[in-house]
Parts: sequence; structure tokens; C-alpha cells
Amino acid sequence: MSAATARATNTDFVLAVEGLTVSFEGFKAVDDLSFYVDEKEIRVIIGPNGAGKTTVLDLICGRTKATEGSVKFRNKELTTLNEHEIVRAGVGRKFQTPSIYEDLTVFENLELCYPRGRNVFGALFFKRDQKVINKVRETAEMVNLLDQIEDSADLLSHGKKQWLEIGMLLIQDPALLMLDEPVAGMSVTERQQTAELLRRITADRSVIVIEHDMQFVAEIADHVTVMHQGKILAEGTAEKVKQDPKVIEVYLGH
Amino acid sequence: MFSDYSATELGSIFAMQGFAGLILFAVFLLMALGLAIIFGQMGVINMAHGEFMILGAYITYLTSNVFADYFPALFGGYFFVAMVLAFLAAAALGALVEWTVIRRLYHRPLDTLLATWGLSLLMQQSYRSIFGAREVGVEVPDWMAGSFQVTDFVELPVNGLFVMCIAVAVTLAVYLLMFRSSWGSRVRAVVQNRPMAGAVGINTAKMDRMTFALGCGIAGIAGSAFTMIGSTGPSAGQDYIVDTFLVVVFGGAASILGTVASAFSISQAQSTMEFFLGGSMAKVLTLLTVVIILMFRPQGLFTLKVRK
Amino acid sequence: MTMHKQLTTGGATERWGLGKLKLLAASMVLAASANAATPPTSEVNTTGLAVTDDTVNVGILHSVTGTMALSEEGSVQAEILAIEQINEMGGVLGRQIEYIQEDGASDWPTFADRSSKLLRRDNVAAVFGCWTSASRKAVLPIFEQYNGMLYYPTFYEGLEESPNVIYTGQEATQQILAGLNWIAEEKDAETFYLLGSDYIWPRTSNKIARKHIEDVLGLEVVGEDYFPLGHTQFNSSINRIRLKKPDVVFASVVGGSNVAFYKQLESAGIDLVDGDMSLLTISVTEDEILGIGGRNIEGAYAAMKYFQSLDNPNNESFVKAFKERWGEDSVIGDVTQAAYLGPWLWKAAVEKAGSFDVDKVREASPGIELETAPEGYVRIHENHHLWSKTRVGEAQRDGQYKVVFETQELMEPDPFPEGYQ
Amino acid sequence: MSNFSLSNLMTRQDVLGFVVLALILLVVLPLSLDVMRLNQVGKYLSFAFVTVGLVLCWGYGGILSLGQGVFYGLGGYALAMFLKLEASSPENTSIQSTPGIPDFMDWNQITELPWLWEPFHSFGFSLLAILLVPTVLAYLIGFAMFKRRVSGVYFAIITQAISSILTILIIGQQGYTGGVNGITDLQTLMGWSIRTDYASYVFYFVGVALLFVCLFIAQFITKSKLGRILVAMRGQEDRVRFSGYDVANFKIFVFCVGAAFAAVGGAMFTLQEKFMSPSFVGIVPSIEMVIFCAVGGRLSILGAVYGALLVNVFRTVLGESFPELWLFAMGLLFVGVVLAFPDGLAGVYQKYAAPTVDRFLDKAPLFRRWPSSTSHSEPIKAS
Repeated sequence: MSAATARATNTDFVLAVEGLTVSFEGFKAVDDLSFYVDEKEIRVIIGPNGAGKTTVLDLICGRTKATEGSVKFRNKELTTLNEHEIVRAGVGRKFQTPSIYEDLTVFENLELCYPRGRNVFGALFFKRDQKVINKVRETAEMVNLLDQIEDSADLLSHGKKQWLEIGMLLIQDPALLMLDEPVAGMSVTERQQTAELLRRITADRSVIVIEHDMQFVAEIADHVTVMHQGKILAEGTAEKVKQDPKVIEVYLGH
Repeated sequence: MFSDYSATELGSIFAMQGFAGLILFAVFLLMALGLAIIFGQMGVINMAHGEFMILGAYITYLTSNVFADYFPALFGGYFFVAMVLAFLAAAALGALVEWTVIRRLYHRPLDTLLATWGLSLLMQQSYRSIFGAREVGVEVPDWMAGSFQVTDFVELPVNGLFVMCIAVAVTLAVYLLMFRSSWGSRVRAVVQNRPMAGAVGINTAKMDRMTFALGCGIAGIAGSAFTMIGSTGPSAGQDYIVDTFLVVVFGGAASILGTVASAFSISQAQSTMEFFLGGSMAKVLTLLTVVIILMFRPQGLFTLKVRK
Repeated sequence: MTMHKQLTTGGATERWGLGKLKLLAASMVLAASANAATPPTSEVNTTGLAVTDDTVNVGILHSVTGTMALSEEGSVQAEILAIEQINEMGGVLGRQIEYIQEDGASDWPTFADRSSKLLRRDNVAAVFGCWTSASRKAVLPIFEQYNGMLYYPTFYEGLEESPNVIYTGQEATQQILAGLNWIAEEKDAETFYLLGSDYIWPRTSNKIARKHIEDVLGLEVVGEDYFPLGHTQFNSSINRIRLKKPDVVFASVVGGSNVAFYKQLESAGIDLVDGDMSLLTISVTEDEILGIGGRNIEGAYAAMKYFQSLDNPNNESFVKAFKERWGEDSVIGDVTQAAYLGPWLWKAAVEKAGSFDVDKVREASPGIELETAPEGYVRIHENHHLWSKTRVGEAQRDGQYKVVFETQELMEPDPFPEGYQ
Repeated sequence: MSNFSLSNLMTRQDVLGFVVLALILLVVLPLSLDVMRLNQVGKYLSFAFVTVGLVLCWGYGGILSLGQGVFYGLGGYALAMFLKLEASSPENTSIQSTPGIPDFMDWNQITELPWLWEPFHSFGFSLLAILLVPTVLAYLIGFAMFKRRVSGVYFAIITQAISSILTILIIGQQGYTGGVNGITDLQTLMGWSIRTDYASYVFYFVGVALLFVCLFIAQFITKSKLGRILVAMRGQEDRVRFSGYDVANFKIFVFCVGAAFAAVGGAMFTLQEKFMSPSFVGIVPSIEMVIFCAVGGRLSILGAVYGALLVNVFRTVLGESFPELWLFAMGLLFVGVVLAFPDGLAGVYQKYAAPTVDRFLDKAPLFRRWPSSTSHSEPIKAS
């Protein structure tokens, strides 16, 4: 057992990542990483391409299995769980490119993520009752898609697909929300609307965001973690990391 | 099962079966190489692979007849001509198939399976209409008949050795072509990132066609080589298809080395078990083992572990 | 493929009352030309078979497509030849035979499907067909349910005796026992190795062979080996044979496997011509040698009832007619000849019964003789199999067999042999 | 369960489709065909059980199984074993060395009924076995593969290998299975002859009834949330995991359903063909069934029935008159369907005929008020 795993103890944090390491054919994409996320904190991870940001999210949500280290969500070890178990524990994940069900309508997309009837027979005999309908409509309204609730999801614009995906996470009501570049490829208006949306939905949960847009980062972040070559380069408020000479060198100093 | 044999006998048995397994290994390898390129590199599930092999076999048959009738003096060497012709014919047909059918299906891999199955039916019935339903025999040149006596028990048939040589030569050629030539790196570039390869000026459509044709051409060579040890009939191709796919999948689809290793292990396992358990049970056990291993290691024996 | 199908009477004309007129006209013509050879249809056909005043329909049911097509092609040719010859001689009971050919497509359920079509839709008077045991087993319930008559040409495992089948090939004991006796004596053989494709016929044949070798001849079986149908890698078995060094290999390998087996045997240095080991096959006819190549099998012995090279006048004219009809390159194997017997045996039975009715034909069948059979004389046994001689042939480089032995007497067919089960 | 009313389960097009199919199978065909042809149609319909299952597995679930013949065969064999034991009473088999066991066992020097066969003396057990043996096997295969995330092409190839294994086993173990000949010479079912025309009629209608049971189950599945999860999985498997579903379980479920359907089809085939042989277990029939499904439309359960029916009728018609052309036609059909009509006959119908039919239904009094889609047009309103 490595020192990293030994360090992992129970904490008050929502998320405690300790000694997390993953290597692909000897290449360490994430190298002995530790960080902690507080209740209701908005944490932004930045870093140059290939720094390992997306891999960190993959490791937390179980998409990639860690080589070493621990990820604890409310003191529950996640590295041994499957994706769906992690989701059910209360972790939601949005992908970099919008990942929605294009063959289904907006309503069905949201309904599918409603946390009920998640096993085979539950799904088979799932009943679309008023409670579900109300919740779906409520969520659709929150992500500005109520007008298009009957439309097939593949007809949505790129930005609206991003919102739909956010909506699909919200309806799961996760305690920890992880967003991978939520405003990438959006128009300026959409970007503002998204920032506003994020502020609303992050009010009562912890959030990890990966983002490049520093203006956007400054707008939303409580804490910023800067990653470089699989390790943490700096950590602190947006203002503080902006001043950090190491950060300027590898990331901002171009 | 070993108790029926003495220790020296057992030694000989394993040696003999080892050699028998090597011939089987050569057969598997030749069958699988073409498919490893088509399936492994392009992701096309070519169910007509066996029929391309049979095309090679029929070309060999025709060539041997032509030589016997018109150039009897050169008969001993007809096989080399036949192999080249088999390659060219199968490759040409492959290119045609790619152009008419396969290129429309690159984004639907499972559908290539159905379309090529249809193709295999067409090819089978064409063979039957052209060459008749009967199996045709190919006259083996004299120098290829007979065998070398190694020990009392161990005897190496010349045609088996010859098939092994072809297998080794084709494997080397494929390896050099795919991994040591600029053509090969372009093929791999297309496989890994089609739009990017197109953007840097590679004619991806042409590369696809040539890659597919190459795979089919190798199948043609394999079929040609098999006439030395087996039979040629219109539907013989179907017998190869399960084995061929298993060898490729077991080896790890994208790896030539994997294909070699998997052909080797499957053939040796089958050959050794065959001696003690008989053909049917050996086949069942080999297939079962491969399936079980694949359940635990779906990516096959050899593969690069990459970030998803 | 040829469809010699013709409209049967009835249909629309009947509905409008025209049928009666036609019938009247027909019977008048009949009355005028009536003679002994052409008895009226109402007499010779009381069960609604497709028999008219001048034609009778029969079925030919073999695989024209699929893996079995190569084996069954010769049977189709022989049956057509026999039908044509019979028609030339004036047909059966004054009626020309018209055949409806169906394709079993090498698929047993298709055989069943097509046989029910032949019997129920086409109402054929007899069916010549099937090749593999599996296809015969598949059609058997249909022939029994709808009371059809099947002439089955292939040498087979026995263990069957259906009232609705005439077996024109040999059953296993007829083929095997004489061959084993001969080779044991001729080659002073003491040890045997049994080898076959993995299905009922080789297994039953080897069972009979083993009993005969061990219990009757008092010799030894040193190995027994089966491979899946379509198997093409025989190096393991050949190695085992080399290890056991039997005097005789007794082989019942079928289909495409044959080609690979003999090629690999030859290249493994097992010399059938001058070597110490002999090989006796019961599955390789001249048809198969076409694919195997004469040189690969030269020196092997086959035990069967017919070889193309049989020297008798019947066979001479048969071979000549066959080659005239189907080309100089044709070869004729045991099954092809047995298939040729089918229409002739049926004709003889119909004429003896004076009727096409299946029940009457069945009743008339036992005891029917054929003096003109290419294999010599045959006679139908009570058990619906044929009395026939068994021969041993030695395979020659040119793809023919040289007959080296022939039983004195006709062998009695014994589909359920006592002591061999 | 109020929301499982018929109007939620079926659109009016679906209702029309079911009614038309029922009319064709229960009225038109029995009235227009003689018993021999009807029996043939019955056999083709036994493949429809498989293709309906394939619509669920492949069309909806994205799981292409090239081993459906395994389940079809097991279902058929389970029933054939029962019928064979009934046909092998000591009186019927008195000429054997061991009377009372199936004839092929006797030929293979087996002198005692193998333990595996013993329970098939019971009709109840045999019926259970028809359903359970294939389903349990499907569960095991599905569990082993889907939990390890074997999917797509690899799953197809492995199932193909499994069907190849089972074929070799059945042929190789002929003392226990009847080998390449299969289990033949079946006579009676509970003392009642299955070889009469009357029996053919009965089996035909029983087959159609069971097919409709399967169709209703399939319809229910596709219209449930489970159906939507399958559709979602096909495109975005990962996303479904991150919506909190254990993807493997859903795949195992539809694979098992498909296997159970196939098994029922196999059993119906045994009854109508009166024998069962390994030629249905191998890879060729398994792929053919996928083709039937593709021709009918991989996304339409009704299309799958027509696919199985039409391809086989086509095969019989061509095969009876031009056997050499049959393989050419079949080959061209496959290539053509894949290239030009990936959604099969059902796709063609959807594109060209459905709008017209819909307009017509708007006017038809019976259908006017039936919803034209099952998705939430009315229940979606907020309260």
C-alpha cells in the first residue's frame, strides 16, 4: 500500500482526492494528485492542454480506473465503485462535448435522468406520473428549454445541447457536479446565460469546473487549481494564481 | 489420457504434434493476416474473407491447368506464377468491392458484416456456376510432394514446410509494409484520425481502397497456398471464417504481432489436444478457451493501452 | 434446371362443365387406341397421383446448391438418364415419365419442405432422391405421412427399414464385411485403424467393422478416430496412425475432408502403393477421386458394389450412354450407379403391379429383379434393400479403380445385423 | 397501472399494424393456402420469433448477436427431446438392443437413458426447459460479456464462436444428441399424432397466438422507459452510465428476452417440422436470421415479422423454380438492403406510406381520436 492511500482518512470535505495516480503504458497522466473540495465550493481546474484535467474528472467519476490513490466522496471511497454507483452516490458529470441522447426528445432526455426506476424492472414498469412530469418541466424551465421540450434533442443548437446536458445532471440532484468546459463553443450571449445558469444551480452544491476562459473563471470560481503535467502547480483564488510566476510561465505566459 | 503411451512415445508425440501444429499455425496465420489488416486496421468485418481465399485457390487451379496444357516443362514452377496471379485477382476484386460497397459503410461496422455476408453468397454461387459444384484438385508439383525424415516418428512434409515459408514471408512483408514504410504510416494515420489525415494531404479514399485490396490480396495468396494441402470447393470458404476471426480478435485487432502470437497459441493448443481427444473435442475446447479468455481480456492478447 | 411440369386436368374447365366434354373425348380416344400397354388411367391410378393418359410425374430431389451439390450431381444425372431411356423404350404402362426436379439445397429442412411439395402439390408417383442420411431422415416422416415412395441411392448405415423407401445402395454390412475379409486375407493384416468423419454413417460402419475384426476375424483394432465434417487438418491423425503402425487403415472420411486427408497422407510419406500399410475406404468413389487427385490416392482399396471399370456388357452400354448424355469427362461412382437403378426398379414394380398406386407398387417390389443393372444382377429383398455383390477396387493414378475382388454370391442386405449392434 | 392503457402502449399506426398482421395471419393466409403451404408459413413464422427478439437486442439495444440460432436450437431440442422420448416407448422400439431409449442412442451403443434426458419425460419440465435453458444460457453469456463491456463487433464474433462450439458439440456427441441427423422420427404429443393435417392447423394457430404474445411483450418493452434507455444506450452508452444506470443489466435483460423468444420459435419449429437438427444452431442460420430482421427493419417489431416471412417465401418460390438463382438473389438482397434501405421494409413504409396512412386515419372514425404518437402529448401538461 502506498503512502498516498495510507494518508486517506475521513474528512469533512465533500471530496477528498489523495495521492491519485494513473499511468498509461508508463506515462503518468495524473501523478500523485491531492486536493479537497468543500461543501458548496466552486472549484475551477485550469491548465494547459494535456495537463490531465479531464483525466482527473474521469478518475473521480469512475470512467478511468486509478493506478493508485484514493477518491473519497463524503468519506465514501469511489475508486472501487462503478460509474453508475458513483452517480447514485451523488456525483454528476458533464462531458466536454455535449453528450445527450439525440434519438430522444428533450423531455425524454430529462426523464431518463430522473433518479427513479434505475434498475431493469424499475425501468420496465416506470410510470410517468405527475411528479415526474412536474420535475422534468421544472428542470427544463431552469435550463431555458421549456419551449422545446417536445423537440427531438438532435435538433437543438450546440449551446442548447450543453444546457440540456446540464439539465440532465440537475434532475439527478447531485451533491457534487463536475463540468468539463461548459461554455466551450458558445456564443457570447449563450456564455452569459450559462454563467448565470451556473450561478443559480451551484447555490446548494459543490462544483468542479474545467475551463479555459479566464474571465469566466474569475466570474465563478471560489478556488482555482492549476494543473501541469499531471501535477498541481498552484492553488488558490483566481487572483492569486494569476499572479503566480510558475503559472504565468507554463500557462498564461504565452 | 497420457497413460496409454510410454515416455519416449510421449516425447515423439509432442514433437510430431508440435510440427503438425506449426503447419496449422502457418495456415491460421495466412488466413488471419489479410483479415487483421481489413478488420484490425479498417474495422471492416469482412465475412467474405473465406471467399477471397477460395478465389485465390481457383486461380491457382486455373494456372496449373494452363501450365499443364501449354507449358508442361515449366510445371514445377507454376505455383509461383499462380500465387502472384491469385494476389492480383483477389486484390482487384477487393478494390472493386471496396468501391461499390464497403466505402459507403465505414461508419456502420456491423452493417459491413451483413453486406459482406451477402457478398460471400454471391461469390459462392458464382464459383459454383463457373467451376461446378465438385471439389477441384490441384496437381502438386513433384518437388513439393514427399517429406523429410527427421526421426523415426517425425517427418516433415515438403508442402507443409512450403506453406510455412509462405506464411513467414507474407508476415514479414506485411510487417515491413505496415510498420516500416511511409505507405504503412499513412494507412495507420487514416485509421487513427481520418479527418486529420485528409487535412495533411493523404487521399483517404484511395488509402482505404488500397488497404482493403491488400487484405483481400493476402487472402488470395493464402487460398493459393492452401491448395497444396487441402481442397477447393465453392463453399469451402465458409469453413474458415470463424477460426479466422477468432485468431484476429484473440490476437488483439490492431496488432500484427498479436495475430502471430494468437495463431501460434491456438494452433499449438488445438494440435496437441487433437492427438489425445480427437478432432471434435479439441476444436470445442480450443474455441471455448479462446472465448473465455476473451471474456476476461476483451481487447485480446496484444494491445496498446490508451486513454479513452 | 429443367422443370418438366405440366398442368394436370381439372381447374377452370371443370368448373364450367367443359371438363366432362373433354373427359368424354379423351375416353373415346382411349377406347380407340386401347391396348395392353396402356391401361386406362382410372385403373392404374386410384389415389389421385399425377398420372394422365400419356404421362406420369415423378420427382427428383437432390441438392443442386450448397455443400452437398458436388456429391449429388452424379445422382441427378443418372436418374435423368434412366428416365430418358425408359421414355425412349415407351415409358411405364404406356406413359411417358415427366420429372419435377427440386433442390434440397444441402439443408435438411429444405429437403423436408420440398418433399412435401412433391408429394402433396405435385402428387408425384415416386421420388428419386436424397443423399445424406440426415436428408433421408428429414423427409421420412413426410413420405410415411403422405404415403410416398422414395428411391434412395446412397450406401448408408442401415438400421432402417421403411415401407416407403427402396434402398438402392448397400447397407453397411454388405459393403464392409466382404471388404474386410478380403483385405485381412490378401494382406495378412492383423491390426486395423478405424477412421471417419464424425456422424452416424462412419460411426455405425466402424462399429460393424470393429465387431467383425475382433469377433469374427479375431484380429485387433489399434485405434479409432473421428473428425468434424469439413475438417481439413489431418496431421494429428496421421501422426497417430504412424505411431500405431496398423496394417490397414479403414477410412470412411466424407466430403471435402477427403481431399485434404489423402493429400496430407501422401505428403506425410505414407506410401499406399509400395508401403507396408494398406488403406481400405468405403467412402471414396470415382467422383471423389476427381477432387482428391488420382496420384494422391493411388494404391488405396475401396469396398463397394460398383466401379466404373466393371467389365460386363450392361456396364459398357451404361457408361457409354452416360458419357454421351453428360460429357466425355464424366465419371461414375457407386452412388451414381445406384441412383440409375431407381427409375428402373420403380418401372419394373409398376409394371408388375399394373398400377402406379404406391401401395400396390410397394407390394410388388420385393422380388423384383433387374438383369440389366450395370453392376450386374440385383434383386429387391423383403426388407426393401437390394441383393448385390460387393467388389474391392484398387485406386489407379488415372482416377479409376481396378477391380481386384468380387464376391461369389450376392450379399444379403441385413439392415439390423444381429451381433453387430 | 393506469398509465399502461392501450393508447400509451400503441400509436394508432401500431394498432393498425397489429390488426393488419392479425388479419393476414389469422384470416387471409388460412383461407387462401392449403395445409401444406400453411405449414410452411408456420415454419417461417417460427423465425419471426427470433427476428422480433433481434429487433430488441440489435435494433434497440445495439447488441448484434450472431448466435441466436443457439437459443432457437436449444428451444427446439428441448421439445424434440420430449417428443422423442414419447416416440421411443419400449413397444415402438422393441427391435433395438435396448428398447425404450431413442433409436440413435441404441445405434451408438448407449444402453441406458442418459441422466440429462430423464427429466424430459415430463411435459411440464420440457416446457420449462424450452424457456429456461436458453434464457439462463443467455444470462450467463450476457453477464460474462456485458459486465466486462464486451460489445459491438467483439460480441458478434464471440456469439458466432459460441454457436460454432454448440454445433460441433451436438454433432460430436451424437449418442446423446442424434448428431448431424438431429432428433428425427417424432410421432405424437401426449399421445396425439402430430403428423396429421389437423395437427398442422392447430400448430399454425398456436404459433401465431404465441407470436402475438411475444409481439405484445416486445411492444411493451419498446414503449417503456427501458425501451428509451436502450435507444439512449445505442448512441451514448457512457452517458447512460452517468445517468445512474448499470448498462450491462439492461443489455443482459434484452439479450435474455431475445433468447427466450428465439427458444419459443425453435419449439414451434420442432412441432411443425417434426424434427430438429443442428443445422439451425450454426452460424449460417444465425446470420440468416439477422438478415431477415434487417430486411424487415431492425427497428420495427412488425417489420421483423414481415422480414422473416417474405424472405422465406421468396426463398421457397425461387428455390422451387430457379435454385441456382436463389443464392444470387439472396446475396444481392443483403447487399442492397444494407446499402439502400438500412431500415428495411419498415423504413420504406415509414418514409413513403406512413404519411398517407396517417392522413387516412385522421378521417377514419375508429382511429381519429387515437393518439398518433405515444409520447406525452397530453400527460406532459403541468398541473
